[in-house]
Amino acid sequence: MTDYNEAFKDIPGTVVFDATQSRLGFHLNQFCMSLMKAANRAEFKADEAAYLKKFPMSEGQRQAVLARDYNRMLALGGNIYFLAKIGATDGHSFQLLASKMSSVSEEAYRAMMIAGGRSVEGNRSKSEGK
Amino acid sequence: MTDYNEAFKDIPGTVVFDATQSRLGFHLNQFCMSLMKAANRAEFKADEAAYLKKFPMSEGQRQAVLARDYNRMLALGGNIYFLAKIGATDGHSFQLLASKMSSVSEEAYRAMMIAGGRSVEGNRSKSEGK
Amino acid sequence: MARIIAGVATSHVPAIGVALDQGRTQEPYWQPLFAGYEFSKRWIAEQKPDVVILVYNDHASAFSLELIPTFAIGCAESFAPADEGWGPRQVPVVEGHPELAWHIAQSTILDEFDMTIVNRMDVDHGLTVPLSLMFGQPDRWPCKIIPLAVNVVQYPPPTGNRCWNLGRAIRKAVESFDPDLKVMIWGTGGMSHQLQGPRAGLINREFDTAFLDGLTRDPLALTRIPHVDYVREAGSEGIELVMWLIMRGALAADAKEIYRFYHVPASNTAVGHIILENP
Amino acid sequence: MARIIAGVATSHVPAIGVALDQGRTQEPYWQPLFAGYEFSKRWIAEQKPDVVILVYNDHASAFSLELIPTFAIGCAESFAPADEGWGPRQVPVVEGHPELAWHIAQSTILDEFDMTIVNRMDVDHGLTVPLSLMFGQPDRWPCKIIPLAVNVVQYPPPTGNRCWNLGRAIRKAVESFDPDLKVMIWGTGGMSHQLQGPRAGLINREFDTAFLDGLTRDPLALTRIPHVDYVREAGSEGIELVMWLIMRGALAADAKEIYRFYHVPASNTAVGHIILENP
Ligand SMILES: [Fe+3]
Ligand SMILES: [Fe+3]
Repeated sequence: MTDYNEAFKDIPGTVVFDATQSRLGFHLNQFCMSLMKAANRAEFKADEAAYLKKFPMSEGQRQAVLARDYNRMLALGGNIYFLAKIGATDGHSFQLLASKMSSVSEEAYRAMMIAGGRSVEGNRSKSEGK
Repeated sequence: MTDYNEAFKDIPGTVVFDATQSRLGFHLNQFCMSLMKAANRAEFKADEAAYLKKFPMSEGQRQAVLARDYNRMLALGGNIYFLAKIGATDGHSFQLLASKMSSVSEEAYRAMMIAGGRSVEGNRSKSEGK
Repeated sequence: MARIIAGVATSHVPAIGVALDQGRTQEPYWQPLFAGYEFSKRWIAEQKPDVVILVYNDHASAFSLELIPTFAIGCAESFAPADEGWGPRQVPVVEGHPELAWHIAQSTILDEFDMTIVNRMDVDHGLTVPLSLMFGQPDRWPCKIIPLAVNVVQYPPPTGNRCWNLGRAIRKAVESFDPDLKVMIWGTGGMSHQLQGPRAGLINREFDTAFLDGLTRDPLALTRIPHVDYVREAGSEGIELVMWLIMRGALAADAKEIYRFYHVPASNTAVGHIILENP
Repeated sequence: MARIIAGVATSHVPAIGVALDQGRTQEPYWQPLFAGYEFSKRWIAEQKPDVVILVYNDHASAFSLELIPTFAIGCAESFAPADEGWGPRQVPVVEGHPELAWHIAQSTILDEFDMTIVNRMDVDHGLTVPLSLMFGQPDRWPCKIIPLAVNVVQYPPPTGNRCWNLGRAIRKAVESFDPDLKVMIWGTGGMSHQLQGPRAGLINREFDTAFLDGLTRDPLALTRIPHVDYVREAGSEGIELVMWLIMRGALAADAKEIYRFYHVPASNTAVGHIILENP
């Protein structure tokens, strides 16, 4: 079972949402769920910092949300399907989020996808990537 | 599978809470769940008929609740653990409910229990009971 | 390595909680019942478990008909006593063991049990009455508790065989958890009782005794009892006994009975209680 | 007797729903994708299924981290489209088939699958996008739908083998349902895609093609793919492919591939689609 969890850690650029991440990100993800209601989205947009205070998450998690630093949010226990609700609230496409997380422009990301997407070659294993 | 469900029907004086009962009693049981909140209990007690109108149950179910006819509520899809919340709201013990359902006085019921409970002899099967 | 040191089974009648909470344990009606747990309270004070995996069923408290999990494991930090219609019991909040609970969830899912993971849940008398019976009335429960809620309200409940196998999978999960913890598993509910309809008040001492005997003598035979036999022989709420098989399945084949108690009635119910120690 | 006439698998990318709902299906970016479903729309209009068992995953819409069922079967009369953060999709309400859904729930639980029964649930793009792809934009969906939500968000998801066996149990359940219904089962999600982190945008045409081939050639081999291989080869969200194995497990061993479509990209995703008919 330790083996089960460890195996994923060899995969580059990927956070697997296991028990550790889920426990770490519980309140961050609950905040994201709250954005499924239009009234909450409006309240969040009106004063993001104040809204975030309503959820017992860490200061680091709050900062990551304010900065829309999705990779940081992932590292701090956010799950992408929950985090996507922040993107939706911002009116951002999933492609824009994906381009941010992979540190390229949205155009470059779109072009990569149209050209067939990111290749798995060199992306299977951390050792292979080096 | 039909056999699975049919087998229970041979047991006298017993309603098994299967899919059929669950579908029939959904809103009746949801009404009962609402009584888990003190504010709702108060509202129900203040005007029972008006409170029951808030739930899309059948008129027969509403009448059975108003009459505290537990056997009728069971027949109409109520589940005893849900119905017990009506008893709790009334401040009635489970033994009082049980005595009502088995049509004896609470004292007689209590005495039966102290004497070892209702015997299974003659109560296993509808055919045996006759 | 964590290990399961013992299994405990006990009925979880709500009226027992009321009697305790209202200080009526010495009344003639209740005194024999609580006397039956005196040994157990001393025993568990000596055993000092770190964690109890507490198998119980929710009685339309946390789960309505909107959502009915067959097996739900509580992975939260804590669980509050539920308001079952007369206000929550004034007992301590239940502290969970998220690390072990998540470990069991993961291990059993990979062993192909289709668990529901729960991170917010109130716990009703099914869970808190056994705690009161075994631990009395402390300010704080003396160990961590992992709630494992089993559906026995909506038909069909899991089969006895499935419960047994879940117990086995739980044992495997516990034994693959690194920290050196003393773990107990409790099965609650039962024994014979019927709370509904004209047959309410049914008690079957013979069935109950055979079931208690079977737990040590031939537990596998118990796993083959069909649901209809529980209802017929042990009353409609006697079906709760399938939960005892999860407890038993988690113990060694040669677990030893060290204590047994049987009493009729507590309110509508035959109270059964057994302690089995792993070798 | 009810019978499963065919299985359909398709990706369920949210952007496809947006393109449809905004009338952008003829744009150069989207046209090839929707063209790939033209055959399927004609085919299903001829097939006229009475019920579709729609295997999908909820994307943090109906289920938060408070409660995570491994397998949840929707037994309600109807299911409303969820608000996923930009308002609910303007598509018809999904009408359920409570009789068959409850029958499947009961049958699979007695076959020792630990189902969660759900009677109130909103359904997100995972369920509604496949409906749009197969049925277009009618005022009312032309058949009843039984949602079967599978956890693939919180690790661990069910194993491929477990999904396959659930499919088999569903087939047995359907075939023991008396009314003479034409039932389809759909598996949705996939194919290769990764929505998160620096590796976002991963696509693996080779893996996807082998998976599509395997569905007819050697589906049992697919059931042995470990989770880590899905994530490594098909991206973190490629794990959704385990749901296709429920679909495949519900079909006959010699089910025949009658249509296949593969297209990259739809937003971040490789869209795969296959139709398998039972003999
Ligand atoms: Fe109980
Ligand atoms: Fe998806």
